[in-house]
Amino acid sequence: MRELTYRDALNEAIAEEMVRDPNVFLMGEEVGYYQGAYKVTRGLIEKFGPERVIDTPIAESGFAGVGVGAAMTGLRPIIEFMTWNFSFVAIDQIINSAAKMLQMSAGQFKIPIVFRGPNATARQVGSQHSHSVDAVYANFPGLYVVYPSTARDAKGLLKMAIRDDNPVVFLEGETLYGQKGEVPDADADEVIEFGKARIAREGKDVTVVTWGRPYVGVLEVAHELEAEGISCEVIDPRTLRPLDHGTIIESVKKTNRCVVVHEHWPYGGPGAEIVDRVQREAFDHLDSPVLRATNLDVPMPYAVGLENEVIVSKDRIKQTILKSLYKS
Amino acid sequence: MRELTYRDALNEAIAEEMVRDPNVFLMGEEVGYYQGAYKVTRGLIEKFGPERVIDTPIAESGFAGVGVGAAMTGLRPIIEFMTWNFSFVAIDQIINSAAKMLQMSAGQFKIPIVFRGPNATARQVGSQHSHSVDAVYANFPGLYVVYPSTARDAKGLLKMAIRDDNPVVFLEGETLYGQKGEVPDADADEVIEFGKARIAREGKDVTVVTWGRPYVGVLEVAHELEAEGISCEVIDPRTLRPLDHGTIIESVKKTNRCVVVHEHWPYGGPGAEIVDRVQREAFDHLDSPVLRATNLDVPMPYAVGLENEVIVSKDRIKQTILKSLYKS
Amino acid sequence: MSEELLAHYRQMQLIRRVEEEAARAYLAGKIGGFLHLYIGQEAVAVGSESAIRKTDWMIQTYRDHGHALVRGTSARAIMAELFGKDTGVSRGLGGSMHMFDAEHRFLGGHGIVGGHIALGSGAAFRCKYLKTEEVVLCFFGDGATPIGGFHEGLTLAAIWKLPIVFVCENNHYSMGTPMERTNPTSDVTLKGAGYGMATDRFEGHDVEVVVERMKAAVARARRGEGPTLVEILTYRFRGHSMSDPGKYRTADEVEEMKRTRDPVKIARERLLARGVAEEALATIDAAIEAEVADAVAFAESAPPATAEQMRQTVLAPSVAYPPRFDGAHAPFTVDAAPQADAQQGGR
Amino acid sequence: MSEELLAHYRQMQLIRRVEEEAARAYLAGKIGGFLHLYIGQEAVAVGSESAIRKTDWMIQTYRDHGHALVRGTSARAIMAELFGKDTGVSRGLGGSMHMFDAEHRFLGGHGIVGGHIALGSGAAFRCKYLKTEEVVLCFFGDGATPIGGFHEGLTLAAIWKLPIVFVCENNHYSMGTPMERTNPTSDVTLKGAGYGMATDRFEGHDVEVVVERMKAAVARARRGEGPTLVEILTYRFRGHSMSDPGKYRTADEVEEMKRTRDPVKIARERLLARGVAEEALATIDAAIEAEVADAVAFAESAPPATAEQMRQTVLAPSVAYPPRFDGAHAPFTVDAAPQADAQQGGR
Ligand SMILES: Cc1ncc(C[n+]2csc(CCOP(=O)(O)OP(=O)(O)O)c2C)c(N)n1
Ligand SMILES: Cc1ncc(C[n+]2csc(CCOP(=O)(O)OP(=O)(O)O)c2C)c(N)n1
Ligand SMILES: [Mg+2]
Ligand SMILES: [Mg+2]
Repeated sequence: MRELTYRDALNEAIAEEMVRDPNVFLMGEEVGYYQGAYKVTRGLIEKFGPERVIDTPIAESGFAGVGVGAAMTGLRPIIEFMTWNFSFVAIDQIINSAAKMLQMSAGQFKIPIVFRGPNATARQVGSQHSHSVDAVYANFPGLYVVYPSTARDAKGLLKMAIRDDNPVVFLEGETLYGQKGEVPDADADEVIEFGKARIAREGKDVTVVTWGRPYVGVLEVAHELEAEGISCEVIDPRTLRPLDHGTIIESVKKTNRCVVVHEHWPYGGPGAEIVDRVQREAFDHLDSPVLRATNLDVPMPYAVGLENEVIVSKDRIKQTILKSLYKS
Repeated sequence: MRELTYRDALNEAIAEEMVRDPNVFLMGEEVGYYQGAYKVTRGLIEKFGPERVIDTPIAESGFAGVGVGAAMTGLRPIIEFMTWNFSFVAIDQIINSAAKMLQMSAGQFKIPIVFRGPNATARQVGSQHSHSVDAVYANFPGLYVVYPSTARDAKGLLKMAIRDDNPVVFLEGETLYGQKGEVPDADADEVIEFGKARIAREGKDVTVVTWGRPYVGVLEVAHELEAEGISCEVIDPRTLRPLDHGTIIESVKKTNRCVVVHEHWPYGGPGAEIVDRVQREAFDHLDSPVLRATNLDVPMPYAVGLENEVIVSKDRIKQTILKSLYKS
Repeated sequence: MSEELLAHYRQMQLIRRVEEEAARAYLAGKIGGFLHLYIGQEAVAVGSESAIRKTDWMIQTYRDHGHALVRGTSARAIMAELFGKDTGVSRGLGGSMHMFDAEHRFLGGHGIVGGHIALGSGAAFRCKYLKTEEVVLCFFGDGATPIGGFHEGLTLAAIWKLPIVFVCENNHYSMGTPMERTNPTSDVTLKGAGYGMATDRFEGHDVEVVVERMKAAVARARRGEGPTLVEILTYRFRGHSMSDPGKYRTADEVEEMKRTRDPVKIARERLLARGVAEEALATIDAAIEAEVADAVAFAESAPPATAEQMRQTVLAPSVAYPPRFDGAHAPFTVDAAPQADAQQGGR
Repeated sequence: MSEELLAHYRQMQLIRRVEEEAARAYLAGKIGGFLHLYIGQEAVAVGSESAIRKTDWMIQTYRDHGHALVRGTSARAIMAELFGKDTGVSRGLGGSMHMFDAEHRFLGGHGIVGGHIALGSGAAFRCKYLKTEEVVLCFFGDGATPIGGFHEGLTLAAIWKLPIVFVCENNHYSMGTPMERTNPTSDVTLKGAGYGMATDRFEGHDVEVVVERMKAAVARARRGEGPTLVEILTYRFRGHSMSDPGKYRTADEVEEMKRTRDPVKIARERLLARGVAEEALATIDAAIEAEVADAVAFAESAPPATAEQMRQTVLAPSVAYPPRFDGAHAPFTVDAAPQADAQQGGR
């Protein structure tokens, strides 16, 4: 296997699927001539031409809606939001058009569309540009919500998203783009199914569920804790809707403890949903309450020192794990 | 005390606060000459004139933004969404302008604004018109999210919302408008603080937390279960953000069981958040897992029979309570 | 000429009678939710359909019974939908506001004002992308022009020169609010210049006028010359929906409009003037009565919408992870177990 | 006449030098996140400020340093904000994109394209509601005109005849995309007709032209005649933000614009032509150098933004339920306990 960045893995997934199916096209702000604001779409306009790699004006609601209309009539759009922060002006199209269409039309109109782009804090870009939107979108039936944490998952899940016949909210960690990881060769054509969590590290003392950027920190903490004699099982759900709680619950039945870590405000969302399911399905197995390590519950400040306080840190992760083990 | 409908209680709250403070104004579609799509604003344009009761075009993002701009500069707008379903085209203004402004400006610009309107299923209005938006908005710091279940709370909480200096997402149960309840006289000027749950019914066997329309069903079920020798303590959080989990946890420490009931999809949201806090704070007191009774996880269908299946029913509430008591 | 007008008369009369019966059924409690009638505006849908091909596309707001009918949806399928039945055009899942008919290239039936306009542009994008010769007609009300979705939908269609005609059915009111309080100008087509878009504007009570004028706009789209913004002045004879008391306009105003601008009446009188016999019209009317009565009977006796269909349409089956329906969270089945066909990695 | 131009020169030069130093600090890692420079467009902000009163209001996008400076925010407060310091104009919480200055009636600094336009209309609504004589200037880029927020903000201001001037700073690019690929027409003011709105359109490199033309639009607003849509043609000499490699335009194009349309240079040459002495300008320049150096030193040594301020501004204190900050959910304090002053039922 090769090493690729998360960014290039995504780029490959798009390119391969565009070769595979001429009905797949890509649309968004600066995705073409500018090569993508975050360079995920680098080189694609040269490969596929401006008919299939389409620069849009700043009109997220408009081009998200264009994507849905194109999907209703047989195309397979990939809609890039320059960042997910800007999806709030288009959210009605995602929720009321994309997610509802199949049901409202009794199955007549499928919406094979991928909405994708960078998610969560980019660092010091302030409160309007630092959202993690997983809690918002995971709430809605009719959508898949996917959030890869590694380059390999990024590629395999994006290929799945493009091939799937349903609307997919595809969240890319903005600070993960430069992370490198092993990715199978292109001819392996690896497609990763939705709804299957991945055990990133086996362990026996505590189950830690995490996704997105904190995935990196959790693995580091797990490594550090190993030296202290604490063995963490790390699980990455990969898709937040549907949520493969089965894998999580099996793990908790073994470890008897669970910590959920996410780069997001604490209230509700997939974090709380995981807690809900774990305490319900593994109630008799839990030796301590399920805990969460999250961002602080404040709009994101600009100053770097404060931002570091707000974002879920390795230290916060570690303390929360220790607390779950009654070791702090 | 008088009996008033939930609708008229809201109407009184607005009228009284508009008398009290000339900077309070009301804006929305059909709020004036048409007397309100759901008649909550009946008579107000006659009382306060078209300068303070303002009919808008269909431009939710625009008039929500106008409200925020007016609030920044010293007015106190009440923005009506004809229903909360239509807030999705305006959500960026609520999240990125209203909720962030105070923080971004380091406290220089307060946003004393109330966004209000009917929420949740109206009956047979289909998938685009049947949202309960509590899970979405409760996620965001910088907002209050308020959801009264009775006429008295509707009035007292709305008066609080209008007087508060922060943006308030005020959710009114669309099918609660006609419900009657006791409301103190106007000169009592009752204002109900945010963040204080109300114990609607005392009991000792199980704590049932609920808000919005299911509140009515839960009280009926509690009454029925009493005959079967089961005593339910019913708690209405009244504000979902902040959430008065203290009152809930005290109750659970007494009853040792907890069920959360809400008219909303199951994934995440205040429902899961309550579960999270209860299992964390009352872990050693729980005799069974915290359970939830919710709507089914599907877009709302039109046909009445299916809609009845989807919406959380009295039967589902009852079965869930029994399950929590290991009686089913 | 009379031949075509006869056909149009037939369609307009069918729309009207279907909706009158729907209103009756609504009052009898057999139809629920919102019911927005198109009565008074029939010439717009009928004339527009006549200007396009069956392979073209249409998309509309919640006021969609007429548009579905002209596209080819049967009165039975519409009435059954309103009754919430499994034989409805959206199998009882959509209801009045969400009629969808893929076979007849009717893209629905949408409830969020302005929300479907960009969808229309998207369908037109697809026609251009696939180099078909098809065009899209996208309808909306006067009340939709202030919302962002209108602006963005038109802007994108204009930039990309998409084959679409935007039809503003200006019936002078959005719910209870007259146009002059919700629009900065009384002429919607003044917006055309800002989009660099061709425009047209005319009264739409005479179906023959609608056909002619719409043909010009459709031809422009088909020639690849881009979208047209057409404003058609019309009037709804009923309330916004069944619950609208209609106090915002006088009975005189409505009566005057019915007297002078009823598209069904105008077509009928013209046919008679052109020498079509009363009996010919009576025959048509009788056939329509039978069709409508049959539709109601069909809807009454049809089986109700099914939970199975509801569950199967939350997510398309090609990648079939059964979604969770356990509102009570019990019994709790692991929802991530993939079905056999999903093992292949998605189609 | 020279007196006023001198003052304008001074302001434009100050904006430029503040931003040049900010760019340097950014490259040195002392400023983070996004930094969008206004260099090349200074005449617009300076000329516009000169056309209004201190009691009027201004609102702008993320490209906001120049606008804050002309309103009256000190170079120190701006530089400290960029450095994330407690003495910054937004106390280090806002950063480059979110400068706010209530004292100087500067309504910020907004990051969502189009999002602040309706806010400007809202401030104008307030001026009308309170019957003040104040007006609002609302700035945005050429890239903002396709978005719904633009359309709705302008529509509402037009219907209600609000005292506001909408200023489109057309610098020909939105990020890497030239205007002709994102707008259906190259002339933004063509949209005015659709809003029934007065318009004006001119080149904005000459600050004296900006002052005169803006005065007309402001006077219209102040007279209660409603909003004007003004398009000012301008150019940014730097990239969209610090991370923009700028490959979408040629070096020649940028050099040519700098040579012929640099507002600072134009003002300087005009002053010299009007007989102002080189030394007088040198004195001004030196004072600006000192001011900028002082601002940087001030920012460097200022105390960092504080967690206390951050926590206190999640919710306004009048109804002070301390919000939860327990990201780790531990230690867990009951967040609903009202503080003493909240007991009174909210002010
Ligand atoms: C975004 C949004 N806001 C509000 C509504 C509620 N609503 C439904 S129809 C309507 C009036 C629309 O009027 P118009 O566009 O003129 O169409 P008409 O009903 O006259 O056909 C309103 C306000 C909605 N459906 N969507
Ligand atoms: C809704 C939204 N979409 C995308 C962005 C990302 N973005 C920031 S600035 C910008 C370009 C804006 O160009 P223009 O309006 O011309 O202003 P200029 O930068 O030229 O001053 C884009 C796409 C955003 N901030 N908001
Ligand atoms: Mg209308
Ligand atoms: Mg620009």
